[in-house]
Amino acid sequence: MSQHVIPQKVYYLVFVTLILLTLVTVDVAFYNFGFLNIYIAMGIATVKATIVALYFMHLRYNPRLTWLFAGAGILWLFIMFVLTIADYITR
Amino acid sequence: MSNTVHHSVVDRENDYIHAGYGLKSWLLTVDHKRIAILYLISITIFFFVGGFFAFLLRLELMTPAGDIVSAETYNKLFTMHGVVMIFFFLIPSIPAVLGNFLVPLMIGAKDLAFPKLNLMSWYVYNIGGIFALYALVNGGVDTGWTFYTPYSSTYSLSNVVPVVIGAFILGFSSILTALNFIVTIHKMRAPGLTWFKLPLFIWASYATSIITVLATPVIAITLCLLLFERLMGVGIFDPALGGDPILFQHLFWFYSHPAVYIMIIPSMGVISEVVTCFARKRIFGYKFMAYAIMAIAIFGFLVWGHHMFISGQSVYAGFVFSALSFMVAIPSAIKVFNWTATLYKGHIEFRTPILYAFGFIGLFTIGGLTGLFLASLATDVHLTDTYFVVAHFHYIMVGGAVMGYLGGIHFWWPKMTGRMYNEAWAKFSALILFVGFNLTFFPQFVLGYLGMPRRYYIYPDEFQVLNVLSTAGATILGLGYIIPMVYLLWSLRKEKNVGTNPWGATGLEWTTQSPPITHNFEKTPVVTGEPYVYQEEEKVVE
Amino acid sequence: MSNNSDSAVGHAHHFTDMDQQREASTLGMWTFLVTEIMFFGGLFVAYALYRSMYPEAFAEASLRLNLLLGAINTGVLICSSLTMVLAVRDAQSGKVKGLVRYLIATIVLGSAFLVIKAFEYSHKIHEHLIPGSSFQFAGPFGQQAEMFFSLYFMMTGLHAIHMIIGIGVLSVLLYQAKRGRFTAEYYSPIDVAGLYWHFVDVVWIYLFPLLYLVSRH
Amino acid sequence: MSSFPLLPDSASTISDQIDALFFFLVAVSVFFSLIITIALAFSAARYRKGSTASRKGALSDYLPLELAWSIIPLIIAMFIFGWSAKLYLDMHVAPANAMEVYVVGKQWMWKIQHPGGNREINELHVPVGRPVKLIMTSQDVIHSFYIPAFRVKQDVLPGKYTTQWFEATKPGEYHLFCAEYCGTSHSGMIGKVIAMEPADYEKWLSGTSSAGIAMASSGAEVFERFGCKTCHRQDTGLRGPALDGLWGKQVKLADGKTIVADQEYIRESILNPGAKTVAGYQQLMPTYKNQLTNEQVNQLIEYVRSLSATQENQGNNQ
Ligand code: HEA
Ligand code: HEA
Ligand code: HEC
Ligand code: CUA
Ligand SMILES: [Cu+2]
Repeated sequence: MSQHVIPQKVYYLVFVTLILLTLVTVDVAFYNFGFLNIYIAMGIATVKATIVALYFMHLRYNPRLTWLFAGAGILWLFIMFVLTIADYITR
Repeated sequence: MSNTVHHSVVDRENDYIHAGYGLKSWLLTVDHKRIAILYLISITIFFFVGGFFAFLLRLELMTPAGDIVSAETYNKLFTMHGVVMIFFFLIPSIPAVLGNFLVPLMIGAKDLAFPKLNLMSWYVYNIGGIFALYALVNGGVDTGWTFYTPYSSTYSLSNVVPVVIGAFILGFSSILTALNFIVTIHKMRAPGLTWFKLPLFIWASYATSIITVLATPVIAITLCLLLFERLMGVGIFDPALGGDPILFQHLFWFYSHPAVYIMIIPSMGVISEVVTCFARKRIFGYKFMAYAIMAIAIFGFLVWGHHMFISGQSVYAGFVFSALSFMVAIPSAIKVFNWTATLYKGHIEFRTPILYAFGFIGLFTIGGLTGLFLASLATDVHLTDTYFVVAHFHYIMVGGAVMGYLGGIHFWWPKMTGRMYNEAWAKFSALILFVGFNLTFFPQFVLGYLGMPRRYYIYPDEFQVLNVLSTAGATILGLGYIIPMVYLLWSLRKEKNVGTNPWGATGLEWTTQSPPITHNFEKTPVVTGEPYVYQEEEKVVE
Repeated sequence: MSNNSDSAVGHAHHFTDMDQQREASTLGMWTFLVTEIMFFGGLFVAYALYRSMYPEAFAEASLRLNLLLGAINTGVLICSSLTMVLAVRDAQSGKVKGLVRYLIATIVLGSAFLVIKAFEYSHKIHEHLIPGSSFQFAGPFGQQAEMFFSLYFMMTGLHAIHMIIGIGVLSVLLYQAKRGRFTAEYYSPIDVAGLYWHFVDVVWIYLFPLLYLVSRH
Repeated sequence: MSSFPLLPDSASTISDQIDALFFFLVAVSVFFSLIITIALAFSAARYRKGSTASRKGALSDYLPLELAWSIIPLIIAMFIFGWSAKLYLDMHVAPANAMEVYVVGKQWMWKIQHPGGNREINELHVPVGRPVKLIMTSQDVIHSFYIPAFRVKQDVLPGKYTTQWFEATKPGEYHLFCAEYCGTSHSGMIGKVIAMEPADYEKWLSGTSSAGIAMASSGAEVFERFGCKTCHRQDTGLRGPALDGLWGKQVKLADGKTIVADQEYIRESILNPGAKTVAGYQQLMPTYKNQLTNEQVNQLIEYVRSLSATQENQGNNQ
């Protein structure tokens, strides 16, 4: 694992992006895109979560094993989600 | 650390058992081997508590009418039996006892990665246990171990809350152990010990830990929601309040089906070690065995809906879950065949552990094959919620997992204690267990096919003969569990009478003294060879 | 790379060196975060299901949440993530003073989040929006709206508990940092606590649009 | 201990088919168990330690063998899956001409009502040779309606309808069990299914004391008594949609979706009118959740359905 000290600038940049995306997500919520609303909101949230993970949580500088673990968590959440909801929409 | 006593003049021995004296040295220990012993004690107590309930159940079922206990008591008996056996005995059994003891030894490490966390997990386990026991003395709980809503959330008048809190707390104990194993296996293997040189028991512990980490949090949150609903009177699962009871079943089985593999995979690991040791032959298809374990662990997550074929789940979801259930049977098939092939052309030595292994293979096969009856949609409609299911899971959990656990205890007992038990008694009790087991549970397959529903306190007369057989078997079975208690404890009174490697087995745990020293190895071992290199003839290292 | 295994603190007896110890604790924390994903995951599944079953009620009920406070809290939390990551950075470079300063900032911001949350909760109590027998919701969707609020309180409540635990952990670390426990060689506890803190932030990143922004149009 | 059967009665059109699959599975299981047992016994006897049998050519790896015993079981398993899925689907789709019977489960009894109005408790009379579809719901917790001799079972849920169907082939009395644990007297929630020759069944229908008022007419009464007519009948001014011709039609909802007006929909409309609003209407209708029993809801449903039976081509309901 690399104990890479990341320049402060990166962190401030990430911070500003996160704040901006928060404003965007609030603003966008006032327009109606029909069924797309939820996808847009979740899309923005996912972008935010990803950059938090990559930079604040240093995932980007971590070994592949850490990626595997983080990925497994998300994949399993997805499995639970999809198979459960699939039951309801095919009733 | 404080094991500097070994060169003192007093006649003290330099092993983990003698590394410190007094209760405090045990209750505050961070040595994985001592924690394993602590777990062994807790788990054994719960096993006998659960077994006692089973015995009362069987007694009641001897006659069609309700004569020994009341209906409420009966319902509490099978609930507490299931809860205790599953959550407090079988899930922690092999991981927390044998796994704790062996994982660091087998990979040549001094301890688990987080020793304090390990001790904490034992305390957490016991706190969970106290809640369950509190519920017990306070009148018990009657929801069935599955806690189906809305019965558990709204209608049941029994102690749902403490039991659910107990199970919730217990979950953290499993998670802590699993997390510890994962990190330890990843980060603390001895130099040269690559993944495909690991003993299969380590693969099994790893796979089990992965399942635990991914599944247990889901039951935790599900139980939280259940508590929330029950305490606040809001609707999450109760349709009268706008909720959906099937969601509970989805979340519950998302955990509880993988949990059945938490129970069986460690046993499979034990059996792999035992079979190759007493066949004096390398395990057949090592890599397939390792992959099969991982495949069971992963695909085991995709089949939970097979518990819900008649629940009102969609037909299409039923198809998917059924097909996947059949697929998950394939890696299990590989394991059974490979054990069998390992024995072929071996030099089989009939010591006690392999008798348990034979029992395991046979009974697990029957249990697994009857799982196919249940995975098959149309037959499950008839068989679900009957004694066929009860027989299926006891074949796997008692005939399989518990046999594997006992086999493992017998295999590593000399390592853990430095003593050999009386093998004549041990073989006798293995036989008793096998006979008693089949007499108890085989009739239940027939009962289930005839249509006797499970969780029935009274039943129609025509089912009596088979029930009497089952009860008779349970008595024999109970006896079979008491004998090992006696001769194992008895063995402790003897002199230390085994060397480093009494079975002539491979594996790092057999290269250090019995019982091991606190730091496991005088010097960190370096691994160069493959696992399970058994020579044509046995080489007993003394 | 530090491999000075005889540093002031030193690795625990069962590890071979500092690197192994640090890698173990990072991997341990990520594994723990996986369990957290699944833990919150159960709630998210319930939320998704009920929202798709009762879309109108959820839209209606969501309007009763205070968007301004929610948005401010999101900002507060993001700020606290920034100060946290800066604390880790100073720990990495052995700047104890900066570490202490940023830890304090993180704790203050985390507490501010909780205070604002407490305001929101007390408003809900006034408006009888606490699920249970006293729940009142005018309009046709009473029961389903109650479901929304059940999930709202479960999700934000659980999140708040995580925040409280996080603040507790950071306070202990602050105390230790002040006493000079951490060096450029040994700072895994800070690193690992940072991971946890950011994860809690990520959960909120999802909770905010799901709960506050269901239908503002 | 009068009798000691080893095979259950088989008394429905599906039961023999299930048994065929069951015995196929038994054969597969016996086959594999025997292979394993024989192989184990053979090795145990021949290759025990110290025996002189030759171990030449002992293998610890052989890919073709591994593949063989992965793929052959997989093929067998998929075959079983296909077979059982086909049967399961058949068990799910009731024939169109099925006679419908309403079942309400509650702790701890079964309440049954035939369309003709006959009610029974813990007994279900059915004619042989005619498909019967059960429309089931529960008043409290989950139950499960299980007739072993017919090999059918289905959970009965509160707040929702589930269905199952069967066609009895042999007159006789069969067990009826509640198979989902439902509390103290779960094992007492049992009864009888009495399959009768059609003629006997007709006789039974007219002979029982509860016979007479058809469900639809009871429903009409409920409709009157609970004031549904104030909004749903022409002569009082239609504040809600007219219900004539509603049954089985596609209903357009306010959110743009459409839904078929079946038991489930009508039940929801009555008990939870807020859930789905008909396009073009205000959400005016009060909930009847705590006022109507499950039986009354069932009667209302039969009533609404009867409105369509008489006015088959009334056009759609807006
Ligand atoms: C350790 C525990 C354990 C294990 C390992 C299993 C393993 C399996 N289980 Fe079991 N099961 C339980 C414990 C377990 N189960 C419990 C506790 C319940 C009831 C819970 C409750 O309701 O209270 C249950 C219930 C249960 C059900 C639901 C029944 C119902 O309620 O309606 C189903 C349905 O599919 C099922 C299927 C299976 C299958 C397909 C496997 C497979 O993994 C088995 C695979 C093994 C083999 C198949 C044998 C070896 C293979 C061969 C010898 C080769 C031949 C193979 C082929 C031809 C494919 N189980
Ligand atoms: C690991 C899991 C495990 C284990 C080991 C067992 C072990 C046993 N089980 Fe268990 N069982 C379950 C898990 C397990 N069970 C589960 C999950 C359920 C479902 C619960 C539910 O429906 O919610 C269940 C349900 C269940 C039922 C069905 C109840 C019902 O549906 O109404 C029955 C009935 O025969 C039964 C019997 C037995 C027997 C005879 C044993 C025997 O193997 C036990 C033998 C052990 C002993 C007998 C103890 C040793 C002896 C003593 C302590 C001395 C006793 C003292 C005197 C005799 C005075 N079990
Ligand atoms: C106060 C007026 C009112 C009363 C009283 C009332 N309803 Fe309604 N009902 C409505 C309105 C308005 C709608 C359309 C809006 C909706 O779907 O909620 C409706 C819709 C329905 C529907 C769905 C019709 C469709 O076309 O899809 C059914 C079925 C129904 N009601 C049955 C009943 C029954 C049965 C009762 C009595 C137990 C009853 N209603 C009492 C006003 C009323
Ligand atoms: Cu009703 Cu069991
Ligand atoms: Cu399962």
